[in-house]
Amino acid sequence: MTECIECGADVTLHDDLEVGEIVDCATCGAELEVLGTDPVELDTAPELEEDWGE
Amino acid sequence: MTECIECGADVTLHDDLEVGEIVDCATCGAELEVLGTDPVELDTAPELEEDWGE
Amino acid sequence: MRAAVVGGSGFTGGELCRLVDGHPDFELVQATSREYENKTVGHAHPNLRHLDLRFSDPADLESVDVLFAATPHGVSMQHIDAFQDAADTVVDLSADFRLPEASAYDEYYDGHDRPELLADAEYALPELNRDNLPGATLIAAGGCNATASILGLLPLFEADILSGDERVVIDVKVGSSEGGASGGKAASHAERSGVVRPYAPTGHRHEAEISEYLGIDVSFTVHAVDMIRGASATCHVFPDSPVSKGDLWGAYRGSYEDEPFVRLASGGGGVYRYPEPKAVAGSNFAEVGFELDAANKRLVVFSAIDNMMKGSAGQAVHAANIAYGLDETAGLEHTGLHPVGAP
Amino acid sequence: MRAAVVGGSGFTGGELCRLVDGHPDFELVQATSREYENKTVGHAHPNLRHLDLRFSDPADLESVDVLFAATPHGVSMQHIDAFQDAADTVVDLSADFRLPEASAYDEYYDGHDRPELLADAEYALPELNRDNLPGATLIAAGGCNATASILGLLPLFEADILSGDERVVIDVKVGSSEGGASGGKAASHAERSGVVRPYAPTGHRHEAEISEYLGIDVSFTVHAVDMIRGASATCHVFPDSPVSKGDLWGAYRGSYEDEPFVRLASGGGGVYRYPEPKAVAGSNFAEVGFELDAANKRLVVFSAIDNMMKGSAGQAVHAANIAYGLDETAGLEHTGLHPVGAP
Amino acid sequence: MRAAVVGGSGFTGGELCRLVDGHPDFELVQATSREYENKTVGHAHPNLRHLDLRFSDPADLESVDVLFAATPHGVSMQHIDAFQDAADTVVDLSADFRLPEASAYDEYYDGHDRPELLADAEYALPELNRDNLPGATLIAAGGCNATASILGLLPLFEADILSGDERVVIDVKVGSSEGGASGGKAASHAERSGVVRPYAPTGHRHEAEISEYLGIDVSFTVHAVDMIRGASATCHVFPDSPVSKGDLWGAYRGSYEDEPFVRLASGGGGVYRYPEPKAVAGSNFAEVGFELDAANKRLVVFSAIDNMMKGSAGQAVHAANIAYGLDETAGLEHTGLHPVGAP
Amino acid sequence: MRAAVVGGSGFTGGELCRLVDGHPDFELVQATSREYENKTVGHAHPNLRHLDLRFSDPADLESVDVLFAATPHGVSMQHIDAFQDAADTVVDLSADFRLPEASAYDEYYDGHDRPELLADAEYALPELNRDNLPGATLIAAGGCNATASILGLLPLFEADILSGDERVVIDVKVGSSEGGASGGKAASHAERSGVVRPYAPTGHRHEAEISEYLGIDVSFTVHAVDMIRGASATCHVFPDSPVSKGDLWGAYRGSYEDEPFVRLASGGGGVYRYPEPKAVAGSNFAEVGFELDAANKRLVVFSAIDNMMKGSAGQAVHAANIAYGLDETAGLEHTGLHPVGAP
Ligand SMILES: NC(=O)c1ccc[n+]([C@@H]2O[C@H](COP(=O)([O-])OP(=O)(O)OC[C@H]3O[C@@H](n4cnc5c(N)ncnc54)[C@H](OP(=O)(O)O)[C@@H]3O)[C@@H](O)[C@H]2O)c1
Ligand SMILES: NC(=O)c1ccc[n+]([C@@H]2O[C@H](COP(=O)([O-])OP(=O)(O)OC[C@H]3O[C@@H](n4cnc5c(N)ncnc54)[C@H](OP(=O)(O)O)[C@@H]3O)[C@@H](O)[C@H]2O)c1
Ligand SMILES: NC(=O)c1ccc[n+]([C@@H]2O[C@H](COP(=O)([O-])OP(=O)(O)OC[C@H]3O[C@@H](n4cnc5c(N)ncnc54)[C@H](OP(=O)(O)O)[C@@H]3O)[C@@H](O)[C@H]2O)c1
Ligand SMILES: NC(=O)c1ccc[n+]([C@@H]2O[C@H](COP(=O)([O-])OP(=O)(O)OC[C@H]3O[C@@H](n4cnc5c(N)ncnc54)[C@H](OP(=O)(O)O)[C@@H]3O)[C@@H](O)[C@H]2O)c1
Ligand SMILES: [Zn+2]
Ligand SMILES: [Zn+2]
Repeated sequence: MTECIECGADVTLHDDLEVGEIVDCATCGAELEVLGTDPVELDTAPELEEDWGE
Repeated sequence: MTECIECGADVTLHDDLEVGEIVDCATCGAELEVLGTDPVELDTAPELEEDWGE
Repeated sequence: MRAAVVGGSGFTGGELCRLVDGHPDFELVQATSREYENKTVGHAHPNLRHLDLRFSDPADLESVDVLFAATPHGVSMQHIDAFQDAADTVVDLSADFRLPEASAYDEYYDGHDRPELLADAEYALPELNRDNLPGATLIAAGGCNATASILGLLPLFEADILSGDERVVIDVKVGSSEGGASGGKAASHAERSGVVRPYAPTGHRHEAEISEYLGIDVSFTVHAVDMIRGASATCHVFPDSPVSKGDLWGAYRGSYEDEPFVRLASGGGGVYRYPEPKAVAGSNFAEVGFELDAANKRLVVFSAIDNMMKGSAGQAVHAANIAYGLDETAGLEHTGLHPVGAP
Repeated sequence: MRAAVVGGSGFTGGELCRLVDGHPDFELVQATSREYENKTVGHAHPNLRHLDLRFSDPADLESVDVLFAATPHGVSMQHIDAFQDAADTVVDLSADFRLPEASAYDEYYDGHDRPELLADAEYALPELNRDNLPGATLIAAGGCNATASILGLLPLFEADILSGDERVVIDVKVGSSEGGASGGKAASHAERSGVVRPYAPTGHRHEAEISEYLGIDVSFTVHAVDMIRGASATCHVFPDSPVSKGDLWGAYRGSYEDEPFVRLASGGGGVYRYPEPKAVAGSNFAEVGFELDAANKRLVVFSAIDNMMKGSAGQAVHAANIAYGLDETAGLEHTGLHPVGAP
Repeated sequence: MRAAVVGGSGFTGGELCRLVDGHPDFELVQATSREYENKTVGHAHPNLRHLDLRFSDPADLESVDVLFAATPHGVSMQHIDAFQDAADTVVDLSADFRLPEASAYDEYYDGHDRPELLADAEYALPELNRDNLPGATLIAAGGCNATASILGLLPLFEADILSGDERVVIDVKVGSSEGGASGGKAASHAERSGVVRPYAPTGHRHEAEISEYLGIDVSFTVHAVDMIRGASATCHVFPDSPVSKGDLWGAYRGSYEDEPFVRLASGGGGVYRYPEPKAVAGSNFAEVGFELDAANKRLVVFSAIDNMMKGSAGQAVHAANIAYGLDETAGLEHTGLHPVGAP
Repeated sequence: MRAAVVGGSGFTGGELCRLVDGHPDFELVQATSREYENKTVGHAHPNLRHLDLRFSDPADLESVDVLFAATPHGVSMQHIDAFQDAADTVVDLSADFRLPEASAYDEYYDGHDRPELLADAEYALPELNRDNLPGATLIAAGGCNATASILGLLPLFEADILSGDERVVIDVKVGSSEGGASGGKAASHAERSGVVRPYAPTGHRHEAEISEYLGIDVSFTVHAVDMIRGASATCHVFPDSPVSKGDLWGAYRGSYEDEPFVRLASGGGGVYRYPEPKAVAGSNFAEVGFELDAANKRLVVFSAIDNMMKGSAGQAVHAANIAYGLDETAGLEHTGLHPVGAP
């Protein structure tokens, strides 16, 4: 269990987590990059700014 | 003016037509490949079978 | 020329008001409604808010050149004398004058009040009956589902691919404007949205028109689908002798190449390969196309129209143009939109 | 437990029949309709064709444990004695018992017949009033637009980000089922499809509930859009002091983390980033989320529910579960569908 | 029992995740996606945001009891060994194991990689093949259009009204979820909304299934219409000998009276008289009904399903229930909604 | 006059082709597309199947009088020299020349390649900038959401009801054609149907135009809803001093009474009481209306346009008409349809 740095909720992570993987927070949906695994350290992933058109 | 080999309608073509170009017939929509330009010769283009899903 | 629309507050009546108002040779002098008497036309039809005209009572008809009647079945046959007193030419959008024989009204409708007038009436569909329209004074616009069906099958008869004894299944899909402005529970948005609803499984009245004008009995089924405008007829045809794609192209080009309001669409590439209502919505075009199913000795013919236009008001104006010797496309130039939703 | 649905042929009544029938602890013993008396429930609600139950007259109420009333405003206050004679617990879906003060009925409705009962009634929304529901015998399910709005704003009050003096604009978009089964011209498929139609520009009655339960006056505007189920409230909020995203997450997680029927959706990736009715349609979930507009010192809060469920029938069953000490989610397990259209 | 969904990010895969998660006897232990690996299932399917599960790579299959494969045609035949290593029972939703003869794959598809396994596979449709499902270890869920068509016609064969030599036209209308989650220009909202679009005029692959399981060649045409879920088949049938309505009721009641997921709807009153997708959307029900067109010696049979449920994921779970001897309706209790839009 | 459309295969480009083709003073001599080079215009736009024109490469521009550029943001600023070499007048539909200050492009977009040209450009919206359009050679059509918003608020500034310091919330609802023809997962029919989806909760780029041309900062939020064409802006306005309905009518009639393409709709009877996209779909009309919420010291202003017309292609043609001294309404006579769906 690790805290999401965006919303503070607990993020469930799988066992074989690797540095560099991107996971999303189940509460806020933020994309989180795994910076370290022992202890687990997460940072906001550089978001691909998706253009929803206009 | 050339006849479409699919539907027989006249196909208007541009002046600088080149061999290998693909044009569509305005009447039947068939994709036509330019085989020769003098005289103009057209053949059905090998159609990309598009899967509309199921 | 002066024109009036009886039943101007209804769906097809609103379209007639719009078309007449935008027509280079017609002037809209009257639109009737009992329910909305004295209200502006824009009250019922928001797209016509800029029109400076109020609905009047159908009992007080102005004297005009052409009167379009867009009233429910039965009204025109009852008021035809008043209509003909008021106008030189009457174009009726109901079924009241579509069939030449009174007996057909006994069989498919509730009889006819004025059978002696049936012989005077001309069926409006120009692709079928253009030659008889010039000078006509009583014109009956075709039913929308019948129009779609006839336009799809006509070339097969003209090219002798069908003779009238064959088996033909017509599976029609229509939008909600076909039911007119009056509503009802089944027509509510919540109940009618997103449907594929068999609404006339068998015995639809338009069978009479198809049978009359093509000389063939058809197996006819109509489904309501989620669009407002549009009628799409899929005709499954089993000809007695094999036909080739070339035969079919010959037939359809032969019948429609010079028609100003018919476009052929049969395969080809892109998103819109076959006729569909979206491609003609808002316009007076019909799209017609076909495909060959050699394995089943079947032709599939697709035909799509906007029921408010080619299927009623547009067909009526087209026929009036021919009756008066005007340019056929006058007032009917709008080509439809792209992209467009469920128009 | 035995349950009855008065107004069972209507839209929310049909949902109540469905939910009660599928509930592990309830048994549906009666559904009333005057119009469809003796017809099967499936006649009105095709999804319930397999139910072996016929509508009966609301004048002949069975003795039950819980009676759900899904009748138009005014009916419950008139028949409340009969309802309470027939049932231990009455859950009313109309506005008749939502507001504690008779004066509010004078202002927003046409007065109240039985003001003395208002004090007995509990507002059903568990996220707001869970503590008072156990043992309640008269429960008033909230209005659908009020429910969406209150769920969006509540955490801001619970976390003292709003105090009640601030300016709040609520721009609501709703589907056609909100209008009930009765129809009318504006509700017809042809007129109602594809709209963004301001239907209550100002002065909507649900302002009374929001004001009562949150203690704030709101600028409230409701638009009809092209969906059948769903109410979506966009609250534009201007707090007096600056707040951070962290404050907001704290507030919303604080209020809703343990709520079984509230999901947070605020940004993130994919197609569904913020609350929207499609994501909750058919379920009793509410989705709530927010975004910060620092440049304009504004918060935008989004809240989406299915008006047939969290906005009426689902909320009613949820409250009944709590009133009887049952599992809160009993009978409300359906999570909604994906993909789904305009459900 | 432990269950995995391969292709869990797709449309039918999402439905399988939902059904498995809500199933009393199954536990969802894995959902695969290459594109969304490590993302929560709720990222792709907003209705499943509450699930605490992330997509994993299909190359790392967990050991489970039952594996549902919801992958495009060709994937299962390629990975079948891995699937069978991971699971006792494989339920495949693609066409890969639907047809017993390799030659049919040569004719309708691009051949088959593992023809020797075809004999092991059972077609999932319980109404057709219930007896062979208990204990089955390789189950092939039927195609959605084929399922609708077969359910419509099956009683006519079981009651010897059809023998297989007759002419049958099947005119199908389907929603956009049939195309899966992948999209493309023709599938965009702007191009796909409001259509009646012939998308498979002739030669649709599902002809193979119908022909295989009913023993009749059919004239098959599929139209895309404006709904998301739903497949509706209208079968125009010309039997050799006259039949009565009584014969038909006998046939349809005989085949379906005891079926938990088939409802008959043939006439009657109200808004929903015949089968339509709205009435079954979100549920595993099929509706089947018919009408007699004596004048044309025709039967019209209507059949409606939700392609995501009875037409794929629901049928798969139903078959798995039977394979394992569970209650047939376990996990499939949701009855659909009313009102509902284009779900 | 000869006209070319660069980006002719896109959504606004298709509308420009249609409008130019139907324009009495323009002749469509070129439409470009790289993807569809050599294909007929009807391949991309089925409503233009009757046009005898093929797409050509944008690198080979014909010499014309007026060139309409309907390309994505950034393309025109890059190719402006080529455009101006080919044409006397360039009308650009992208954002590239809408804002007079280069700094605004740094803030809201990705900077500007040709800032020196910004001073030459005129904003196309005639209701705002008519006086500067005659003779203009570089014209920038406004953004669709900005156009709707500006048209709603402009009279309040012209009548000094607003000065620019007030709080204004703009809640916009738009159709799917706003996203252009390119598609993507969120734009698929299955995901995009029936939505009320917050797609730009805060920070939408059109804020820059509104701020530039009205001199006010606005709180702007955009929702995607289920229509194809249409943008509807609801402006919640809190003026410093009380205003009366008479003041408002004075302001709106003052600004728009003589405008050929603005209709006022504020209350009244019938189905269509306030502005809504359906009432203007397919036409170049804007509808504007308002309501007073005295209790909350609020005005609610509604504004509705067709984003393909008044919001882009129609506005561009309107401005070109003025630039060339033609009749303002030339080529823009179509008044829209009734009934109409989600057009
Ligand atoms: N909708 C279609 O797609 C379509 C296609 C082809 C043909 N048609 C035919 O066109 C006709 C009109 O259809 P619609 O869909 O436009 O119907 P509608 O929307 O219901 O309109 C009917 C109009 O007739 C008027 N009316 C009714 N009874 C009348 C009476 N006794 N005397 C005078 N006016 C009367 C109504 O106005 P007041 O009651 O206010 O007077 C209304 O304006 C029908 O015959 C229909 O079969 C319709
Ligand atoms: N629709 C929503 O989204 C929603 C949301 C929240 C709350 N509500 C509230 O829920 C209530 C029901 O709404 P609805 O949308 O379901 O309405 P509806 O579809 O119009 O149904 C009303 C039901 O009440 C019955 N009814 C009407 N008058 C009655 C009377 N005098 N005595 C007994 N039964 C009567 C009707 O059946 P018969 O006439 O056949 O007896 C019908 O079954 C309303 O108070 C509404 O405000 C609705
Ligand atoms: N849609 C219907 O109505 C329907 C009805 C009956 C049957 N079916 C059948 O059900 C199957 C799935 O259809 P759908 O509509 O759900 O399709 P879909 O939405 O396109 O989903 C396909 C799924 O398969 C995965 N996938 C694709 N290629 C794969 C590969 N090589 N290995 C592993 N996973 C792969 C995809 O995820 P990743 O690419 O991320 O791994 C995705 O999760 C098809 O065979 C279809 O014919 C569909
Ligand atoms: N859609 C609206 O409601 C709306 C409203 C107001 C303003 N606008 C603006 O209008 C412009 C067009 O929008 P749209 O919705 O019509 O977009 P669209 O449907 O995506 O069409 C874009 C067109 O530009 C062409 N194109 C793309 N890149 C090009 C390049 N580098 N050089 C030449 N041609 C190129 C494309 O064709 P090929 O790639 O085949 O060449 C296509 O024809 C955009 O700037 C948009 O912001 C749109
Ligand atoms: Zn988080
Ligand atoms: Zn051709």
